[in-house]
Amino acid sequence: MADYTNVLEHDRLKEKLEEQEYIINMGPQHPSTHGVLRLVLSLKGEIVKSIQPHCGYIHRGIEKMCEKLTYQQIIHLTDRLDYLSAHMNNEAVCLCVEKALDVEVPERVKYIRTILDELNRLASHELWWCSFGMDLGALTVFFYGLRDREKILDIFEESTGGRLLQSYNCPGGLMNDVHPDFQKKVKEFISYFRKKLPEYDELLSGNVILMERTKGIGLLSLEDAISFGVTGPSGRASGFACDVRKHYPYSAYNKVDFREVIYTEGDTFHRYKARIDEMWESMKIIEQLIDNIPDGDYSAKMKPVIRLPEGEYYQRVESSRGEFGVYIISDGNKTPYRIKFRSPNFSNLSALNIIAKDFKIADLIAIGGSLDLVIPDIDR
Amino acid sequence: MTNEQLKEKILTIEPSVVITENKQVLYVNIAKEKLFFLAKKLKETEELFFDYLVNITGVDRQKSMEVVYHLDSSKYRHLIVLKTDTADRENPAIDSVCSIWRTAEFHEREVFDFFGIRFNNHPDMRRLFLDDDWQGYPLRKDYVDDKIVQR
Amino acid sequence: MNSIVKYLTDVFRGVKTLITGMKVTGFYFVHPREIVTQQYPENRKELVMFDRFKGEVIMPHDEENHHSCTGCGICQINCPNGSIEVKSLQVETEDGKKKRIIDKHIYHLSMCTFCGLCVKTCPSNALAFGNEFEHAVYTRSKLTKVLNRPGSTIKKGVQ
Amino acid sequence: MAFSIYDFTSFTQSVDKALYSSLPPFWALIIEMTIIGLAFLLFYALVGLILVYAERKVCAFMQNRLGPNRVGPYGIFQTIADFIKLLMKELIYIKNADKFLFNLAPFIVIIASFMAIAAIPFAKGLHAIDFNIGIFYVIAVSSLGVVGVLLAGWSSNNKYSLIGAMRSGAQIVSYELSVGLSLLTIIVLAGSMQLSVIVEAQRYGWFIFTGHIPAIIAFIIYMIAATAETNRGPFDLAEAESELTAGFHTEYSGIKFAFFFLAEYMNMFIVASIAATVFLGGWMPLHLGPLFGSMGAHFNNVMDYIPPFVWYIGKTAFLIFVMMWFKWTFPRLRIDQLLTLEWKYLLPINLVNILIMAFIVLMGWHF
Repeated sequence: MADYTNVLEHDRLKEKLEEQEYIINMGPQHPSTHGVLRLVLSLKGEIVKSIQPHCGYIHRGIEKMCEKLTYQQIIHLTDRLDYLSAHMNNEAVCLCVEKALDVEVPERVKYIRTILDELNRLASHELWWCSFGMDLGALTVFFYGLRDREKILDIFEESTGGRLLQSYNCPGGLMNDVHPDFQKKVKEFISYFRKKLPEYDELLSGNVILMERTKGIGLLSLEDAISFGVTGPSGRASGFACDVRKHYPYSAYNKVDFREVIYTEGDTFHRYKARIDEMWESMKIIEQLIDNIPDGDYSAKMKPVIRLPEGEYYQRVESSRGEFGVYIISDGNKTPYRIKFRSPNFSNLSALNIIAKDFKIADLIAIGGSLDLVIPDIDR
Repeated sequence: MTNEQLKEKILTIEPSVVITENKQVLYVNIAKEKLFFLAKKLKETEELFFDYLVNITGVDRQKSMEVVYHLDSSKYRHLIVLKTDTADRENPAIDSVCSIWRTAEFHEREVFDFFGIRFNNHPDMRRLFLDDDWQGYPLRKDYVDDKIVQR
Repeated sequence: MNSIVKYLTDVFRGVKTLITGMKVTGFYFVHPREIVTQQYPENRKELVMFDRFKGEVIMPHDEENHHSCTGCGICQINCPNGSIEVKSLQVETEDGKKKRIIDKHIYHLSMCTFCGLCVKTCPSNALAFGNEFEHAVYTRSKLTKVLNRPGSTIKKGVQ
Repeated sequence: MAFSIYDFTSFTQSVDKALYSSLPPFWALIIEMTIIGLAFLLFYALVGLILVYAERKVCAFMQNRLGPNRVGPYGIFQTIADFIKLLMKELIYIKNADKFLFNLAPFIVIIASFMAIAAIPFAKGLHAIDFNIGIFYVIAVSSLGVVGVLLAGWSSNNKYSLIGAMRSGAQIVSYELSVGLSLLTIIVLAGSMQLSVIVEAQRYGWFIFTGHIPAIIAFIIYMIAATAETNRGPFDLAEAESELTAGFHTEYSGIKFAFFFLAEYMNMFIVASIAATVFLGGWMPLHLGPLFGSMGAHFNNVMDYIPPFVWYIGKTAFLIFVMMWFKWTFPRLRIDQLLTLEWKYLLPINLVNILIMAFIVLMGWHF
């Protein structure tokens, strides 16, 4: 087994060398792979001829670990998949368990979950904006994004106790009620961020260098986007209407009015634009919900030991990078028989080879930045 | 399309499937020989149009290995779950669906990595996450590793 | 001619976008009040964490050195990664009944992921989250803590 | 003229005379060279330290941060601390690297930037050597640095370094053209390549004012091309840390890295001082032309009391600030865009500009 693959690899490399291609290892320690992703590039001059992703540097076997944990305990592991959309990942597991048990969670929980989802999305997109700027060499961008993200993290910290990894959801509801200041703080943040977001456009979006570097670069056609399962803002920039919030609404998304941001160009700039627009939409969603949080319990009554009825359950949510899915196979025990996380980044990564092929190495960085890959989510 | 219609349609394409239903989702069980044929039909039939492969999951069913495909349609927004069983546990192999949904290339490598299920006609059947010289397939239920800490 | 006009408008439009960007950074350069840096070790005094901040798991004791831990071990069962070990003793109370009391509530901070399940599931509310966040130590063994203080006993009325 | 009180000519000449009268000419020359060398070395180190600190503070303020503030008041000794750290760091030798070239490269880079200072007039009579082809010399010497960069990239035996070096080569070869042509525009106006003559010629108005629009265009082009030549700002493709980790100096550590680092800042200082000298009058105070009559003369008198060295440093510092502002605002260009900018935009504009300037000078339309 082992010998076979090594021979294969060796042959492939030899072939490449004979073709006079320049093979270069990008990662696992590289400033713009945003984690421990290793891409083996073969270059012809500056032009990328093929990309071989090598994953697994941060593989922790979360799916295997989950098979030994109860449903409440699984939640803190889902935080550590896509750590930038921790709340959405938590929610996916909770919704899946609630669906399996036929538990109706209180309205208040649904509202709070949705607001926190969107705050998390804002925080995630802000961080993406920073790192995208940094990938392109605009270093100041990084600090402006982090400055604004800090305010969201403070809101999280006040209510949930965690900044990045909140573990705030639990099957049936929330760990505790939101902080009394929650509404005030969120409203303050929204009015603050409405002033700051145009600044993002002034600084980066309108910049002629950014336009030149991203327009028409890294094209992903609609067919390819669907075929590769590229979801989230990256997929929607190619015209793939894949917003789970819109098409399979969960929590309180059926009560709010928002636009599914869709562009048809499918280049790096529109992936960028889709995320910027999503930030506006997220703010719109939060504004619709924040004043109407109904009173009530913060959690439904749940048994201390949760046993899912035998069967298979699938729940999808829209994380900040695309469709996050949880597939639980239960054999009636208190631990899942098999749990599988459909991670958006994994599918998005699979399309990297065709997106970035025949573009320059600098474009690969921009494309990678616009796909917004989070490596722990790929490796799980 | 409602589940009833879907069921009917799929049965006309391939009468040998076993369809079960569970809370709004159809589970379509198909023999592994027919998998590729049905998958191709599911994507190409105009009324079904399952063009979006959400997820491939490998499951160790103790006696056999199972591969589960979640399929969605970007046009009609209906979801089905396609399941196939590989009776052979020691050396399981089924047909790859790479040529139908290109994202399968990575998902199948993942399944191979964790369960040892080989996919025929896959362009690059290597381990994805683990090292090439890793022994065994860790997500199988009978996988033993003295480094695993028992809870 | 048209192409020359386009060429020149391209140049000017490009320069304009660059100047717009420079305006933003220039604005912050001349507005030092917008600086958000917190000078950490100096601001320790006024640095107040939020009440719910999950810094570490603690066991609150009252003035008479009483806690409310019964030693039931539910936290240990619920902990997903084995950061809590409860060591209990069997003692005989005055009226001759056997009772389980806590001997050592061992908490491995180095393994804790702050999921909050121990605090949430504790039947007698004996555990809480502390706001302490400066956990850096030179030896890892210092991160293993015994949460019940020496000589402490259980509060009256907690079963 | 009031600024004659700040004239260093007599001072330097008297030192020169004293040396030559008391010593044989050979030894006098050696001593003179040593003194000047030491003075420049000191100046070089000082400017390097100040610029690193300034850059950190400028970028910090632009990014809503405080910047260095731990070592000394306002962190002013931070760069010294950094320098000590770099001195003490291990020099890592790369297996299979070309040892000789690998060690040589940082010296080439730093010597190139060091040599360029020689011709820059800091005040009247305060320059090491006053060539009659001063500008030519400065351009020639400062472009030598790219040899060091290329060698560094090649000898490191690192693929990233090689890409960085190749980029840097392509970049400097093309931008050298723009720098040369934009300076040529001013040489047409000044009628001389001697830097002291160019500065003198700006007595009644700096060239950026007297040269009409062509001078302004030349100035802007010079600033862009000079930023590119120093591998800075939006043109830092050779090191492009998000693409090539650190480009040509990926493998360098310790003092050898410090040389590259210092050379970058010195190059920035040199190009800024050339721009200040050629376009903004160097040490020449802001003077109004004869058009303004007696009021202009009064104004000129007041301006003359500000020492020329202050003028020179002020102008240079302003230009350096602008270059930092560029760097901390813009995203990086891609290599083909970099070349497009040069060959499709800067070069044609420059060529037209130089023709216009020649026409203006011929017709005598300039002030």
